[in-house]
Amino acid sequence: MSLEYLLTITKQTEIIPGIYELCLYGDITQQPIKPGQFVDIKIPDDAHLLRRPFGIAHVDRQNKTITLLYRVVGKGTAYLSRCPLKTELSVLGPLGNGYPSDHLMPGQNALIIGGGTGIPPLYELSRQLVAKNINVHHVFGFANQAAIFYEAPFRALGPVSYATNDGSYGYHGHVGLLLDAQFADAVSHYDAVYACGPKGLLMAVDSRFSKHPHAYISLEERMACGIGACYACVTKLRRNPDIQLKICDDGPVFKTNEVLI
Amino acid sequence: MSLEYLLTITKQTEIIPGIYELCLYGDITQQPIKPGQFVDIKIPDDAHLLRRPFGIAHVDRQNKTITLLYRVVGKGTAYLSRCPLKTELSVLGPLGNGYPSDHLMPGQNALIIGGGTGIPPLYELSRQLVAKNINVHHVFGFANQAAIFYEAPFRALGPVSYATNDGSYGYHGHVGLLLDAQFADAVSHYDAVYACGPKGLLMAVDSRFSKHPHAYISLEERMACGIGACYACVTKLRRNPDIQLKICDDGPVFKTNEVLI
Amino acid sequence: MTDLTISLPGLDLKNPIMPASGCFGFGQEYARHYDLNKLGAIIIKAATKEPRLGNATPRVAETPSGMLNAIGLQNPGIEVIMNERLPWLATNYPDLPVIANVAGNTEADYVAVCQQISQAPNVHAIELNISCPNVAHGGLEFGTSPEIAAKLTKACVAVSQVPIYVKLSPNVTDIRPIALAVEAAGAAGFSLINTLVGMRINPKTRQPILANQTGGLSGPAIKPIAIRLIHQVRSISQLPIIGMGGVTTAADALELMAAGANAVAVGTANFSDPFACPKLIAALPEELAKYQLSDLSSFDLRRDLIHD
Amino acid sequence: MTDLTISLPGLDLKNPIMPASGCFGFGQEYARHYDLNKLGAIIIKAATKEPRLGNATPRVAETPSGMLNAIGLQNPGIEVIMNERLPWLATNYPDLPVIANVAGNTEADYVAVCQQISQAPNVHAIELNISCPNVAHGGLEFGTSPEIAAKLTKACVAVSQVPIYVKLSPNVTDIRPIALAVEAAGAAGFSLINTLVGMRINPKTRQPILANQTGGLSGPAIKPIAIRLIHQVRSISQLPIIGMGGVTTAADALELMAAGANAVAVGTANFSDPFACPKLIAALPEELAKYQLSDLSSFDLRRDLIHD
Ligand SMILES: Cc1cc2nc3c(=O)[nH]c(=O)nc-3n(C[C@H](O)[C@H](O)[C@H](O)COP(=O)(O)OP(=O)(O)OC[C@H]3O[C@@H](n4cnc5c(N)ncnc54)[C@H](O)[C@@H]3O)c2cc1C
Ligand SMILES: Cc1cc2nc3c(=O)[nH]c(=O)nc-3n(C[C@H](O)[C@H](O)[C@H](O)COP(=O)(O)OP(=O)(O)OC[C@H]3O[C@@H](n4cnc5c(N)ncnc54)[C@H](O)[C@@H]3O)c2cc1C
Ligand SMILES: Cc1cc2nc3c(=O)[nH]c(=O)nc-3n(C[C@H](O)[C@H](O)[C@H](O)COP(=O)(O)O)c2cc1C
Ligand SMILES: Cc1cc2nc3c(=O)[nH]c(=O)nc-3n(C[C@H](O)[C@H](O)[C@H](O)COP(=O)(O)O)c2cc1C
Ligand code: FES
Ligand code: FES
Repeated sequence: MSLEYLLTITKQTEIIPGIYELCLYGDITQQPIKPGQFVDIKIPDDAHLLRRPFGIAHVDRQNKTITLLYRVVGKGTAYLSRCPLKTELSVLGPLGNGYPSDHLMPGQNALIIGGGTGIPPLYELSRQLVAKNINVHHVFGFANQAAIFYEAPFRALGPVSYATNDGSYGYHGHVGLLLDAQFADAVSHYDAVYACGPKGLLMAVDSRFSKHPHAYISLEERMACGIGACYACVTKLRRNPDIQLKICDDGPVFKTNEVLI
Repeated sequence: MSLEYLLTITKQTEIIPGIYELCLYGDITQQPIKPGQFVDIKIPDDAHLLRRPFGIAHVDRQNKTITLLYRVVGKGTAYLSRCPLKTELSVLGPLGNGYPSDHLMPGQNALIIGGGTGIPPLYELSRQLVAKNINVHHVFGFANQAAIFYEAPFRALGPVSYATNDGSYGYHGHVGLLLDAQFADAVSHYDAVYACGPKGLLMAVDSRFSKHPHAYISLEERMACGIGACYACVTKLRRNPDIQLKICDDGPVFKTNEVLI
Repeated sequence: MTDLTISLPGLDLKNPIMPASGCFGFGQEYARHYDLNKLGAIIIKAATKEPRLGNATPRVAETPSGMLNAIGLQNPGIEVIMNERLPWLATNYPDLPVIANVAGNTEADYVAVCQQISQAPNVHAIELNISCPNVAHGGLEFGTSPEIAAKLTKACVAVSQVPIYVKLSPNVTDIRPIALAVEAAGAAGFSLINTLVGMRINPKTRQPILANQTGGLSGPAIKPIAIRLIHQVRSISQLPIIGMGGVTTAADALELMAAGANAVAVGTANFSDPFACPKLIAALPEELAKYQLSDLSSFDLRRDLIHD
Repeated sequence: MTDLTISLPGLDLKNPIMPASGCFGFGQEYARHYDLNKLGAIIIKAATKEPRLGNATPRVAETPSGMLNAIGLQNPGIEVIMNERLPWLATNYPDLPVIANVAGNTEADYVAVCQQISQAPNVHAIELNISCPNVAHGGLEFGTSPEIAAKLTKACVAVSQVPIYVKLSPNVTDIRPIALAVEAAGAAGFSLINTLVGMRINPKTRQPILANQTGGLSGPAIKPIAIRLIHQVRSISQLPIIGMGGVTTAADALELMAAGANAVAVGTANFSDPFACPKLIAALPEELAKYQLSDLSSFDLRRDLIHD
């Protein structure tokens, strides 16, 4: 099982201002890839040493491509967005542990909660759940309507409830309030809950589903090695803060109530 | 008159192992460019701060291209050699002063002496002299036959005498010895002498043509600004070593016997 | 309209950006390529009492995201600077404030040059270079001991007609006692950082690339060290700081200002891009707008922001 | 066949390349991806008396050609290291020499850990970390004063079963007196350099990016500083030096060796490329061949080559 792949950019599109869809072709798809796992990409400029972690939004085994969705936030993603087609990228992955879903049976229900650039890995997750005949409901939070991306692909998989901070689309308010307002019975109704997004969203999910036996959140942290060796990306266990887990290696997916966010 | 141009790579060929011919397209050719002037190229990688200076081997005004010939010696030239077609490069130039040739009249004789990667600017020089109906004779030194490049283009302009260190082609020995052996009357025979190449070659030319009224050598030095502001590339005047000239700005071409090499 | 003006002792600037000493000569070369009036100010190449030839070549080498230089303070000497270089600037750029960088072998040298150069009408401030790593004498020694640095500062302040910003060295175990001593000696502000001492070796000859063996490391590579030192000095002093070290973009300039710098000098970036300064100045309003700011005043809150 | 072996006190190595402390954990993670037997040795993460949780996150930030880290010496403590980590290495890589990096709050801590860890059968040497910039106590203080550094070294040498290489700090005005003091105290060699203190600021919040505010700067950005310091220490001492700082390629490794290093550790490069060490080792013969060398012995001429 290899760790590093040279993947070729076969498609790169700015799907909404500042958000890019990036397709990478190569042998990485010959490995099992679980939704929620991530890749760590070397920006092809010597001045940038640290790799950039991104969730895997879509795995297409037939065409040997993976798709990433990323926002340009700093120098590395800006550089990536300017890389032309055919650029070869050194990619580590798949890294970390994905979202557990083996316990789900066809016909059961899953709630997928995301926000902003936490959404990408949830797309592959949703696809795989739907393929297993799980009913998927999505709850997504965005700053405003203009920030929403991948609406149609998600709607094709199941209903999507949106919350926007400014009320420009869907529910007016953040995801936590939307959950309170419209998903009061979610804990019992859903056989699995999956979340990825900004800290506030993760805290809302963590507390609301703290006792749910199959509720999972995916964390982000600044990383160096990406494989568990450097201790850059640690998080403390809730039941014993003297024990630290590594987000890159023990995560990025954790059970609710497991770690201190 | 602009200083910085964005030029596009339209051709890049490894003409012999380790030596590249690079064609750059853009507005720089709308300026007057004298043979012996150089360009200073930003390597398009943030880790490389200093620009790389290269002589201009050919100016094609009609096609708006300049041609450079360069050897891969370190990280910057290695990077450059991997840049694909259509890459845009930030290029400063033309910089420095070229070889003076206004005094030459049609039918007069010029001797062009070069070695290794000192040869590129001499090609444009030779072309322009031949266009003015000057008779040009070339004397070139190389390590061995395999290192020789641009033989046919130069032969098309006038006779070429080669010296190789190992005797594998032409005269066996360095250029200074070849000059002694076969160009004993050069000082009086040639109306202009032009040289560019390694330090040993320049010293040989500088001493042999120290009194020639129109003998010129082109120097190399590590540079930072390329435009005369930082004092990185100084050389001392022979007649008064307390006076320093800047190779980038006062040179790179100097009269023989003018500076301490 | 974004207001980029800043006001510091001796320096009322239309924007906080200036080329750093030694990276811009006396302005003449860059003036061939753009209007120097775009600059907030200009820090000229070091002036010494006598003309200096500097070190042997090679004088520069590249390093990852940085460069080494060992120019060795080559300059035409105070007479030529007073009689030719400064008048040239005064004639062509009468409104451009000049900061004169002063260096010397001995305290007497420094004092003589400060006295003389501070009388030039367009010299608004002095940057006292007690931190040049590339000369055998009068470079680093003056900058590594609080006592010597303070004594020199005091002597120069006594004779100068203009405020003195002391340029501190990053090559020290603790910069704070030096900064405090220099402040007590009457400095109007600080300028930091000068270069870090570095070396490159040619693997073929196994000899240093620079003729001077060591050189001063500058460029983006040292930016995090500059930020740390600016932050450290800001945490113990309220004096104005001209910050420098690896600044290339408007974001870099604001990062140094967030660390505690009041103005920002740009050195090595001029070599990568001769238009680095005007480009940076032009980009500042948009960069500030990213944070909903329309002037630099919020950076004056820095005393509250910095806890050390 | 190129001969890459080197022989230093405690360390007979098949090649001079080893991962640097803190950049390779205790080997287990990288061992999932390649055979650690390719390495000359392995320097393990700092060991302290008690387990340490380290600093708050964020712990790393990127800088141009470099990175800042403020891990804060997180480690499971000497007991777990002795009982689990070292035995794991001994079982899986019985022929891999281990260099144990030791840190502490107090001299007594250091002494206790050195005594204990030097008894592990696969620990061939100790790297005494008196230069960690990222902890409140027992970091830099031990490394900036010649007297304190010497006293600590002496105490550790007295109890250790294996040679001690003292890891010096680059954050000092003059490294030479510290190196000499440590040599006189019985160190078997030096390890240099540790990271330089740096900072990055988030321009949005105008607060440091790292929770710890400052962090240690590593990576190619610091390579010229490492070369200068290795060269400086080599010019005053004949003790072996394990050099490190920004090494990424075989050419970098040879450049440090030309400066005076006998072996070379690779830190940050492991993050950019997890296969950095084996790739570098594989490239060494070809790199030496460029200079018509088939072993590392010509680098032993370095005493003749270095004039300071
Ligand atoms: C497991 C994981 C999955 C992720 N998946 C996605 C995704 O699918 N789509 C997406 O747009 N973003 C994702 N992110 C965030 C993404 O990694 C950062 O936005 C990106 O690294 C920023 O790089 P930059 O060079 O543009 O920013 P810079 O600020 O220039 O980066 C500087 C350094 O900080 C790190 N950094 C900055 N922001 C973050 C962050 N939020 N998380 C981790 N490191 C950061 C960078 O990796 C780099 O090392 C993910 C992060 C993690 C940890
Ligand atoms: C006026 C002038 C004209 C030149 N014309 C040509 C040409 O036409 N063809 C050609 O092949 N080469 C030419 N050179 C040499 C060319 O500039 C260097 O080979 C090139 O800069 C090496 O870059 P690198 O990144 O590969 O080497 P590195 O060693 O990685 O470069 C590191 C630094 O050293 C500088 N450097 C290294 N060698 C030289 C050198 N010989 N001269 C100046 N700076 C150097 C680089 O510019 C860079 O700043 C010329 C040099 C000068 C000064
Ligand atoms: C080529 C060169 C010459 C320099 N000459 C001087 C000088 O004469 N006086 C001085 O105080 N600093 C000098 N410096 C230091 C710069 O002014 C500045 O402090 C340092 O380079 C850090 O800024 P930077 O990273 O933006 O270059 C010089 C720097 C370089 C690169
Ligand atoms: C993430 C990280 C953790 C480190 N931890 C330690 C440590 O525990 N002990 C130590 O002596 N040095 C530590 N270092 C310093 C390295 O061992 C090395 O001295 C330094 O990083 C320079 O080498 P490099 O540029 O190759 O990384 C650490 C460096 C990094 C980047
Ligand atoms: S990034 Fe190194 S342990 Fe997670
Ligand atoms: S390179 Fe700056 S003066 Fe010549």
